[in-house]
Amino acid sequence: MSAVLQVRNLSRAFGGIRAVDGVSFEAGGDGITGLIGPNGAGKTTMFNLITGTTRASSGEVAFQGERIERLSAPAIARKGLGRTFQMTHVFPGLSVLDNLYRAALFRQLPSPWSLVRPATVRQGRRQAFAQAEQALAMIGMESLANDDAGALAYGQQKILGVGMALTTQPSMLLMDEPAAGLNAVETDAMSALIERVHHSAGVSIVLVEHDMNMVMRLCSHLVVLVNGRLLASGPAATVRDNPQVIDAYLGADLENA
Amino acid sequence: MRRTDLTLVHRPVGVRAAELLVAAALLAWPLALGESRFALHVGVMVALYATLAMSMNLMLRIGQLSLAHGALFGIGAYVSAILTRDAGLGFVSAFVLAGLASALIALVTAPLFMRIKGVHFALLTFAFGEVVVLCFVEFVDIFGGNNGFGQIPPAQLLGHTLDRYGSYLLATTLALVSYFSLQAMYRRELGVITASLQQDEALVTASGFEALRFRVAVFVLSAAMAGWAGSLFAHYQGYISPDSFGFWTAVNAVIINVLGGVGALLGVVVGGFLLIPLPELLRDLQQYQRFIYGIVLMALLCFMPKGLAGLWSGLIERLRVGRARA
Amino acid sequence: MQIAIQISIIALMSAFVYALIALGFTLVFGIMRVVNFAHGEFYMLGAYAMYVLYGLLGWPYGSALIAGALLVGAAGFVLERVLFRRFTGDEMGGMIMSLALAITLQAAISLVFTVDDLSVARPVEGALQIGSVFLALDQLYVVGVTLLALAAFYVLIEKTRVGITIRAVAQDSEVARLQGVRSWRMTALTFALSCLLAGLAGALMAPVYTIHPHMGELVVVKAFIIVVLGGLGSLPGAVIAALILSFTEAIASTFYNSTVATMLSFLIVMAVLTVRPAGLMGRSR
Amino acid sequence: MLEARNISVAYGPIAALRDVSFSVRPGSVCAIVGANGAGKSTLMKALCGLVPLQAGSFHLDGQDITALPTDQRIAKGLALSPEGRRLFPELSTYENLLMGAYLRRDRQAIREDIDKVYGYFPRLAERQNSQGRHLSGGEQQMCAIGRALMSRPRLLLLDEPSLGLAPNVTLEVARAIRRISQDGTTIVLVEQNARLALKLSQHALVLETGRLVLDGPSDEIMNNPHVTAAYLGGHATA
Repeated sequence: MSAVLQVRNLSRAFGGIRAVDGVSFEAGGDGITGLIGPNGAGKTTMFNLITGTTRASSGEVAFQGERIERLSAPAIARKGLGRTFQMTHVFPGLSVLDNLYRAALFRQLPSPWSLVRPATVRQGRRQAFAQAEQALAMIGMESLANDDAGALAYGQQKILGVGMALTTQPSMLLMDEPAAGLNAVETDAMSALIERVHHSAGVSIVLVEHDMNMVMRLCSHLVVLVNGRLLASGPAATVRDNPQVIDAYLGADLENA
Repeated sequence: MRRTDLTLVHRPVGVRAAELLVAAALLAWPLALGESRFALHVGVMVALYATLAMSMNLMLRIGQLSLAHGALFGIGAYVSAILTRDAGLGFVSAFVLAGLASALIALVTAPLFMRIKGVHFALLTFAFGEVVVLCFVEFVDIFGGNNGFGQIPPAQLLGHTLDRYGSYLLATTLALVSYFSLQAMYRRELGVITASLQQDEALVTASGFEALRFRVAVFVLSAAMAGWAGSLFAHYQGYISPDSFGFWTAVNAVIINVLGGVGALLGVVVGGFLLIPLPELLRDLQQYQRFIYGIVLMALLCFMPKGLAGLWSGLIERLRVGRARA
Repeated sequence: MQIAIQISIIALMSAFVYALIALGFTLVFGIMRVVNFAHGEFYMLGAYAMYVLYGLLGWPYGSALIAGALLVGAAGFVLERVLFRRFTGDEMGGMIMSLALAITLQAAISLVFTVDDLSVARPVEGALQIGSVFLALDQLYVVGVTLLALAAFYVLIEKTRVGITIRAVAQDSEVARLQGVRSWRMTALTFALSCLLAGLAGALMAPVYTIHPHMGELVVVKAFIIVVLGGLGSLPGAVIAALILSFTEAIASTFYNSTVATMLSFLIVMAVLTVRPAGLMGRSR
Repeated sequence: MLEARNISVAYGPIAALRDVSFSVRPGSVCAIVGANGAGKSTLMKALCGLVPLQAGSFHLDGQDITALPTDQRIAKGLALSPEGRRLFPELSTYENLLMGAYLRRDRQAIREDIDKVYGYFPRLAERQNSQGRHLSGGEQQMCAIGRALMSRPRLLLLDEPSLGLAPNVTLEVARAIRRISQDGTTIVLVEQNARLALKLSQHALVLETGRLVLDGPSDEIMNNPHVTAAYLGGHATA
């Protein structure tokens, strides 16, 4: 079986600093993959490279067997590689359902040409609406459908963000710190949603997260980045007990350095 | 069924009827009140500059302040003038081609230009506009240079040469068509997309939307509108020269938007009504006119950053709050 | 040979004057992120200050020059506070405000002095003859004073405490605050300094060319070209670009045609903006 | 020396710090450790007046500084070496240090203090005319600490001084921090490198998602299972 996402020798330098330096890993299939590492390890850069937001200096990214590292961000999104953001990204002032509907609409009518054909527009609206309803059910916010998204609690906004990513019907979702800024109850709700998305909807998931309790609860595989380089990857339990990984997190000892 | 923001496409019948009534009145008033030469002239200018301001509004909606719109207006004017006077084409085909010519220029430059954002885009289009105007100045054989380009045949429709009222009807029709088309587009997906792009481009792109291509399309459409306005300007004036199409023409279009409020198209049209006749009306006070204009504009930027539209919605809001309290 | 030297003097004169104007323009962009389209109007104000103080009131040339520049700087100080500070962080708003200010200042000057060309008597007449080369003394004078002003500006920005602070605020205003800098003070000071330089340039050029309310428009365009070529916010870039532009212009308009020369410089500006928005000598942040 | 009472900070709807209280004894090194997003840098910025407080107050030597703007807090003796170094990229090392003494007027003493900084970090003396952006990561960090020292602070705040540094450079910086402390400056040290921070400090605080979860002597905290848990999860018993 080949993995859904394959990253090979991916590098990116900003100025003289190598933010991501020759990293290779695979993700997808059974189980959620966690991408972890201390601050400045290059995790968000890695996400930006995979989703085409930032262009790689060198290396390859393959998604479902197809090379995507030269594609634009929207083209990659339409291939079925979705993402969520570290900070909330919702449209305040619009209802929860409208937020979902918009996200779905962008996917349905992605280019100027699709916007000038009335039949395409009508069909796009219908499908977008259906997908918005579907995502609404998946994130379990039916009772909040008409509430202003900007007035939701922060945790609910982040869950709505996941719903918006789902309206594009991704086969893989990259989630950037879904629990950042959430309290314990909200983190539990988010974890439950991620499991639901993975197990019931069958969406592959790669997760960047600092809340290690959440990572250990959700992830079957871990990829550890430190200073832009791959430090370890493999089954979660093995990686966690790797002394190098513990050092990377707690810091090397003053006396041993 | 739950409401989504797009169910708002259908506005109350009363509002639409009122709009059509105003549009009809704009077209027909000279029949009832008599054709005042001065009023018709001002009317043509208001209609053309309001169209230019609306084309600028499209750009401002995607967050890109273009200082090239004076030039795009000029390209339409010169293309139309050359095609009718020198190439012997009819007015209608020249008019159509004039808009397409501006659109084509936009299409060629846009893939480069639309990657540039913010102040740098304004500077880039400023330089582009200057180059275009310098072309009008330099290539005397084609454009007539600083002496201008004269003897442009007036517009002809169905074999009739348009008189002053005819020109007024034509210019006003262009402005009305622009207004209603843009209004309809803003109320549909185009409005949703421009608003979303302004708020959160990363999110829109992550949903699979081709933001760059969309911007290119908007620039092209906006350029076509400017070109068409320019064509009518040329045929109405009969004479054009490079200084009508420079930097300040684009700035005026921006200023009309600032006065009206970028967020409301109606505000932009009203802004045109207020600003364009000023120079004509204050002719006796000409030396004070620009000074007052500048002072008013600075005050506006300081105290009314959302323009007339903002003032209007603020007023309604205040009335509503007042009523709720009472 | 003779032509070459005369062209060089004219080119040097305009290069130094352009540099004075462009330095202020780029300094303001660097620290306030405002593209100040009204910058040319401060140049114009400097020329009119000279007309009043030296031409009408008969002040001595030197005092009129200094007083004129200081007056324009003071005007800048006030206008920063009243008009521009509210647009901190809003590049577009600041730019539109500068356009409105440009309109107002031009109109105000037209109201007071009419739109006619005015002239100011030259402080020095005659020419210096070296071999077969004649050099107009007033032009040499401008070259000398601008060179002096540029040197003073260089020392101020590079060597003094205020200069270091101005650069620090432009580079990272938050960290500058962490050192105890009240950054709004530096902003006001910088805007005033920028206006002072433009005013000085205008005052210097008043006797050389005729003065009129729109004289700032052309100059701000030159400053704009220089600043884009040199990199928005870059001081050495501005000086080098000013030299390149003036010499190219002088040569091109002597042997070819000044419209083509200007067109060419705008095309280069466009190329730079699309390929390297940070300018030839600037760096992207 | 420093007392923080019930500090809460929020960015919009996100609570970054919730009801954090602690105090720092004069002459000591106080470490603040915790994973990413725990609120450490927010605490530093709040202390310097760069982000507004939602609730709570800071007292420096018994004096309430909560309402003071940044420059007056600096004048009262605070100095921060910010996360990510943040040197002025186009100023030289020397000028960066000079900026640190912005509020001082005693030229002669400033000159001496620059030499003192070069004493802590001899490498900076060799590079005093290089622009900030041309320095290596370690040199930038040294310069940032030096810049903070130039205001002769009574309380020096160091935000992530080991971030992105090679182990041997980290060690060099760590030794300098120890010397600065021995010379009498009170230090608050924010670190992700918990072992290093706990070694350098006498007292430590552990932050977790904006809350203070541990507060005590560093050697005790070093052996607390909760610390490992905060970083690697799973083993938490608290």
